[in-house]
Amino acid sequence: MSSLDVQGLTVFYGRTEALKGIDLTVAEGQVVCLIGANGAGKTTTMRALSGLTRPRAGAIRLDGADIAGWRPHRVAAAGMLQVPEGRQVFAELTVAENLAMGAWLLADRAETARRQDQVLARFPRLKERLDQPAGSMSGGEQQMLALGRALMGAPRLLLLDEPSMGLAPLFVEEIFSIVADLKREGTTILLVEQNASAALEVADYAYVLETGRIVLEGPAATVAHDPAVVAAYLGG
Amino acid sequence: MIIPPWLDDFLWTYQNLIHALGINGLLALSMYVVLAVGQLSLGQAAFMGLGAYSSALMTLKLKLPFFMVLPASCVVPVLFALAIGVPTLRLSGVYLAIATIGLGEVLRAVYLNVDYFGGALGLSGIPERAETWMIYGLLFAAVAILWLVGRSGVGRAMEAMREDETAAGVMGVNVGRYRMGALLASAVLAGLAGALGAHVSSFIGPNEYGFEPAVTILSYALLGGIGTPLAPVLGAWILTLLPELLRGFSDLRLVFNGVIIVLAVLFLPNGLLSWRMKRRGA
Amino acid sequence: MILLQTAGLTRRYAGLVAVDAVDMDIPAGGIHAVIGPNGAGKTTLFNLISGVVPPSAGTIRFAGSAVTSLLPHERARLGIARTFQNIRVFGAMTVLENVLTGLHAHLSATLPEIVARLGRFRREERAAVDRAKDALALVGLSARADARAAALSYGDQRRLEIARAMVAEPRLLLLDEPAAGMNPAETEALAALVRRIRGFGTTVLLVEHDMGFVMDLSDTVTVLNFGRRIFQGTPAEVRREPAVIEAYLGPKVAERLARREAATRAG
Amino acid sequence: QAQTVPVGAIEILSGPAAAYGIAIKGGLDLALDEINQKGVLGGKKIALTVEDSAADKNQAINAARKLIGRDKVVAIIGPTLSNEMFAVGPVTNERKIPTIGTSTTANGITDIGPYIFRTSLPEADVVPVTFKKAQARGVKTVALMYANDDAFSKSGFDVMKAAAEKLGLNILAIESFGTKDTDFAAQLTKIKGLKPDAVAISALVEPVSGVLLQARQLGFGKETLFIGGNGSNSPKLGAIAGAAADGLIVGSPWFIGKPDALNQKFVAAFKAKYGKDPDQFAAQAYDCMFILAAAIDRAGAADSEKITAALAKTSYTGVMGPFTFTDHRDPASAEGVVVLEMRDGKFGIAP
Amino acid sequence: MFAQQLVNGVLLGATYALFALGFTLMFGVLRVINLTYGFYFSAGAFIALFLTRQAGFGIWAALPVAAMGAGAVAVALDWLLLSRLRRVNAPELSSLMVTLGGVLALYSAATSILGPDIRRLPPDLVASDAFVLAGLRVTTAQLLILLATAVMVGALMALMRGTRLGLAIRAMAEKPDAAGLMGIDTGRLAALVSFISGCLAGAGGVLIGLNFNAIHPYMGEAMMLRGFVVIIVGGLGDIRGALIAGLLLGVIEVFTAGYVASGLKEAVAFAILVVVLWTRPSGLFGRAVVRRA
Ligand SMILES: Nc1ncnc2c1ncn2[C@@H]1O[C@H](COP(=O)(O)OP(=O)(O)OP(=O)(O)O)[C@@H](O)[C@H]1O
Ligand SMILES: Nc1ncnc2c1ncn2[C@@H]1O[C@H](COP(=O)(O)OP(=O)(O)OP(=O)(O)O)[C@@H](O)[C@H]1O
Ligand SMILES: [Mg+2]
Ligand SMILES: [Mg+2]
Repeated sequence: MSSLDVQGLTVFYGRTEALKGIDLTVAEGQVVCLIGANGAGKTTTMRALSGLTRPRAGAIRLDGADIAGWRPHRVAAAGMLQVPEGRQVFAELTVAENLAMGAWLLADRAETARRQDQVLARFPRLKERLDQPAGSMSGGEQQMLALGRALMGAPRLLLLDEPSMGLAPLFVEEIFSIVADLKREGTTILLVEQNASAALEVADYAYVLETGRIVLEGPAATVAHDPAVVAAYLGG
Repeated sequence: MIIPPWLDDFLWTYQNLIHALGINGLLALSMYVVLAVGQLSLGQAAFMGLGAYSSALMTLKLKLPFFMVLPASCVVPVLFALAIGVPTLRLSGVYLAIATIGLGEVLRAVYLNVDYFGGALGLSGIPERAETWMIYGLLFAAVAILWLVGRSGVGRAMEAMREDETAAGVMGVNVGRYRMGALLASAVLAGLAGALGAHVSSFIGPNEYGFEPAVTILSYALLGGIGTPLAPVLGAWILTLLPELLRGFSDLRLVFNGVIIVLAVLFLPNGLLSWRMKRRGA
Repeated sequence: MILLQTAGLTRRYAGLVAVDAVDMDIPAGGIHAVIGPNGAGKTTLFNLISGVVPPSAGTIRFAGSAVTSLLPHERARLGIARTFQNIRVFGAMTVLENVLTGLHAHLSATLPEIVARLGRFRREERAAVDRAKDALALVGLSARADARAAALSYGDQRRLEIARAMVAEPRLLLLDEPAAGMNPAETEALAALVRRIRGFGTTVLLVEHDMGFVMDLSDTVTVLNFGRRIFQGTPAEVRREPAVIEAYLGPKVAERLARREAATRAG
Repeated sequence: QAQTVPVGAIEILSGPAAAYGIAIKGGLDLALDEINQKGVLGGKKIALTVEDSAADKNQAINAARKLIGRDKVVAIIGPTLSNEMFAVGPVTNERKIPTIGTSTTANGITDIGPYIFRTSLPEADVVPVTFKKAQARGVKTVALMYANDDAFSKSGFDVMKAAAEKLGLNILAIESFGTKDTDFAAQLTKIKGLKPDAVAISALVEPVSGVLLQARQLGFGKETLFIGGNGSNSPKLGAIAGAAADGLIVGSPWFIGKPDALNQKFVAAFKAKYGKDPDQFAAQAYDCMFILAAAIDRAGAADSEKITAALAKTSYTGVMGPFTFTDHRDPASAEGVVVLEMRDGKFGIAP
Repeated sequence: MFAQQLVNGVLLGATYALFALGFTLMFGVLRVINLTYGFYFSAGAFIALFLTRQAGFGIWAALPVAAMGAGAVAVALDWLLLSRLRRVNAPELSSLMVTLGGVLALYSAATSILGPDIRRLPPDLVASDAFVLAGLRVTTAQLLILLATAVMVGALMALMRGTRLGLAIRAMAEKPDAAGLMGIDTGRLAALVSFISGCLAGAGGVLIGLNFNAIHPYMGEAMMLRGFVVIIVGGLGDIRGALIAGLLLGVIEVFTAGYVASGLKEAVAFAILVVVLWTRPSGLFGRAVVRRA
């Protein structure tokens, strides 16, 4: 179990300020949901947390240690894994190899095998296609693989950037049930989702991001009933 | 107009350098047009060699006047480009690079082994017919045309191809035709450069058009950048001038030359002139 | 009139059939959807129609003529445009230039005209820029016209793809998961946009997993599973079809769709 | 009035072929040390500017123009390679600057114009001497090998072929390779099958060494005589090829063990200054510097036209032996040519 | 004679393959066009030269030390020239340009420090006489090259296909960012690949220097073109392909020289290789990269 505490996180792309000092907390064992319109800065937040983008200012405390400016592999080693936007599977590696990459930090072979069984049980399609190069999979299949790959790494804190994108309705349900399961197992989760109503249902707490600023936060149930949120993000 | 003697002297001293700057500028552009459509074709040195040899032979053996030789010098490279283009342009990236370098090596062997081309002794006694104004006139024209075309729909299609050929095709870009067009333009520019080069230095040899020159020509465009047609020309100028500017360092000349290149790339990885031109003509 | 017709269209990959003998008739006009589970072959179908991938068997006719062996750019000229599920914008180009490439098939200035900057070239180019700006306004990206495409957020890149594909007002527009990465409010705006595009006389064929979007918008729905067409009909028929519920929708979604339909009819 | 006489040299000082230019520069500098002790034209010092050509045609031309236009040199020594001379010669000749090649042995060099000289004996004068020696040792059949991508080697080969034909030797095979090649097994295997009495090689010393090493590996024994061209006449041959080079014969106007006092003094001075043995390139350059200095003195002024005229009347005895120019500005006599044979890594007079 | 020519061809091909192995790891797998590769080759040879001439090492001691020394050179150069470009996600070809400048400086510096002359390893380092087997002649150095090539091919194939490390290298080559997210320290892994590649080049330099008895600063440079050809015709990153393409190139060159005309050996070799590419656009064993629409 892990907790995340972010203060004054500021990110610039060149001269444009994409994140204007946001504060955000993910308490141990919670699912926290981050919603916002296209271009609000959700992905930027996730990238800054995992070290893919260097923040200009601000503190990121993972279990108390300030990890701002750490390189991604150190962040991952500290137990925080990310399912990046746009899947980012290794196209030239096979499905099995992608999963093995997900378990890079897991030294224990037996544990790796056990996790792989779990992942393949959740996503039977991956099991059928273990030797297919990931790049030739369909969009949804790749999304499953990206998620499965992160699950292989036994994260204590998981950053999910639009995990349900491109998945068929049946699988969207599956994703949210996975999130619920993970939470039960004690994984802390920060979730970015466009399917906001479903996300708010599984989440404990929610933040609303607008052009690089947090404009609203509160318990998920409260946010879900905020009239402005309903109008802007949940689609009347 | 009376040219003051010091200027006359200056011009004589640096005449070859001034010519080389113009000619290498043309070569840089011949690299630029293929890089601009995302092709790593390294046949430029070979095309230059074809232009140089065919023009030199036209002058030496057929005694043709230069105003006929110069345009005709594009013909042979263009024919070669057409012939190799069809099978070769299916290749991409480094595979294409090696296939086109292969052309240069095969031609080198032909120059070396066929007596008509002078063998290892090359062709000497080529009259110096290329004038400075011709070189710079052609260079200016080439930059202007590439600039104007670059800012049109053709330029957009080229850049789109460079980024993603599949998507460009779906937008209606005839990818095959553009590849071929770029190769032909490249052959014309390199052929002209070859002919001009042969007619400013009185001697050409078979080793001037092989692997190393091919890489040098590529490096013009890489150092300068390919955002605009000026960038590769700038790259060519710097790489041509550097060894001359560094003559003072004698032994360590090429060491400094290399170090400067390294620093330039490290701090300007997108080329010395990294801005790109607007791709809209209105 | 039938705009697009596939007969026995098949695409095989080593060891699997991604699209399996699909016969499909898409009438001119209207909005048509293709749905199906992940990996059912929807994107592959689009790849076949747009010419990005050659078929293993079968034929494609478009507006009365066979296009099966045409290259993508030739089909683009005939009026087939598309967006990509895995976004493929030209990242280094500006947003406006991306949209301008969508008009490529419609530019006719020759090289001499371009170099001489003759009147026809200027007129054509000016008109193209105007059209591109209109398209950007329609998708709500006017403010970003001069930004590098790669600097857009995911959802904005998707909008850009749509603008780039529709700017030429093609006869057939293929949208592959246009609503992915958009929230429900944005999806509604997108639905309005697709209706407008239909208004231009463009026939829209779309793939989407957002069932609300599909059911509200489509005139007909084709369902694929394991590369085969398992059903075709109106949204209401699709929602009730047991095979579709079983393979794709799941009971919960089917029920939600039923409630929605009832609500719309009531409201 | 200037206190120095500006003279230029263009040599390959960098890149893969730098060894040649550096050897030449060594010879020039050594000669210059001696010359400048008393100076020319009544005490003026010769100021030698050596420019690098990096074996590149354009850089060689640029260097020549810079020497003439900026440094106002009255004469130029070099450039190193025949190919470079074909490009540089027309430029210096146009400006009427006497230009003396010390290592350019290809055919046609002095045809470039009346200001182009060379002190290196063309292969045409040396090779026949060597081949006669070979014939005297009973050679009747010969295989020829040469580097076909380099003007020097190719000219040398043309001369060898002519010499062999003239002497009535039977040419069994002609094989070529590239100057940068390291593998010659295919050609040698083919030649071995033909069992020639001799194998003559025209190439620079690096590939010649490689050919010899591989020939021994492929089982060529003492029964085959190896004949080298001008390129083989270098102490490097022994250093690289070692015992494999034993028995090779080569004709040369100069060799390190040449017994006359002048040469011995030169060799000793060179060793003292650079810590290594001089080669033929250094020796030729050494003599050339003296020849030029003497011509400047005789000209009576630092004037290119006068120096050119004086050069034509050169009569000088240096480490290479007695030297005069022909009317065509080539070395006049091949009298000094001796045939050397490699023994234990060193050249000595062939028995 | 035919048999001897075949042996000649195989031996020449083995030297090409030996040179190409580290190159295909760096260029083929990592997709970095690193022109300093040729320099590691001469670095290895010079280190061995120093060890054997000055420090009295035998070949078996000098070989691994020289290899590791070249590996260290490779790591240092990677750090100096390429690490920054990787960090800023520079365009692919900028690596080519920076290493082009790098080799220019390195070769020139090496020439002015070490001198331009060709050196050779002590002649008694390995037996220089040839073995005669059924009329065929092969030297110890040549056998060493064959052996080293075989061992390295085997080891590299095992590394790339059979180990986690190989997997991580391939993953990093494709998507460095995503590899970082999996917990891979991409900076260190890149250094490791450089090291391995440098070691392979260094060992190759020693053996080839030994075989051809010629060690000079530019010895690697002279092999670069062939190296490119071999790894590309073999299929980028395919080790087995590099081996086969190397042998093919060697045999074609030798047979052209032996039975057609020695002046045409490069021309014929290149022409055939171009034809190979025409028929197999991704090399003999290369797979076209899947990038789905
Ligand atoms: N590489 C980049 N360079 C410059 N600007 C960028 C870059 N990436 C993102 N931006 C800008 O930063 C802002 C936030 O983008 P971000 O990707 O974080 O949005 P998002 O909330 O994830 O949107 P979406 O829902 O569309 O994924 C946007 O305005 C975007 O244009
Ligand atoms: N190049 C290829 N090589 C191998 N298999 C492929 C290739 N392209 C597609 N496939 C397979 O064909 C099937 C159909 O893929 P397609 O992308 O058409 O599915 P889809 O219906 O678009 O799915 P999604 O809803 O997930 O996007 C998938 O199982 C995919 O793995
Ligand atoms: Mg995002
Ligand atoms: Mg799809």
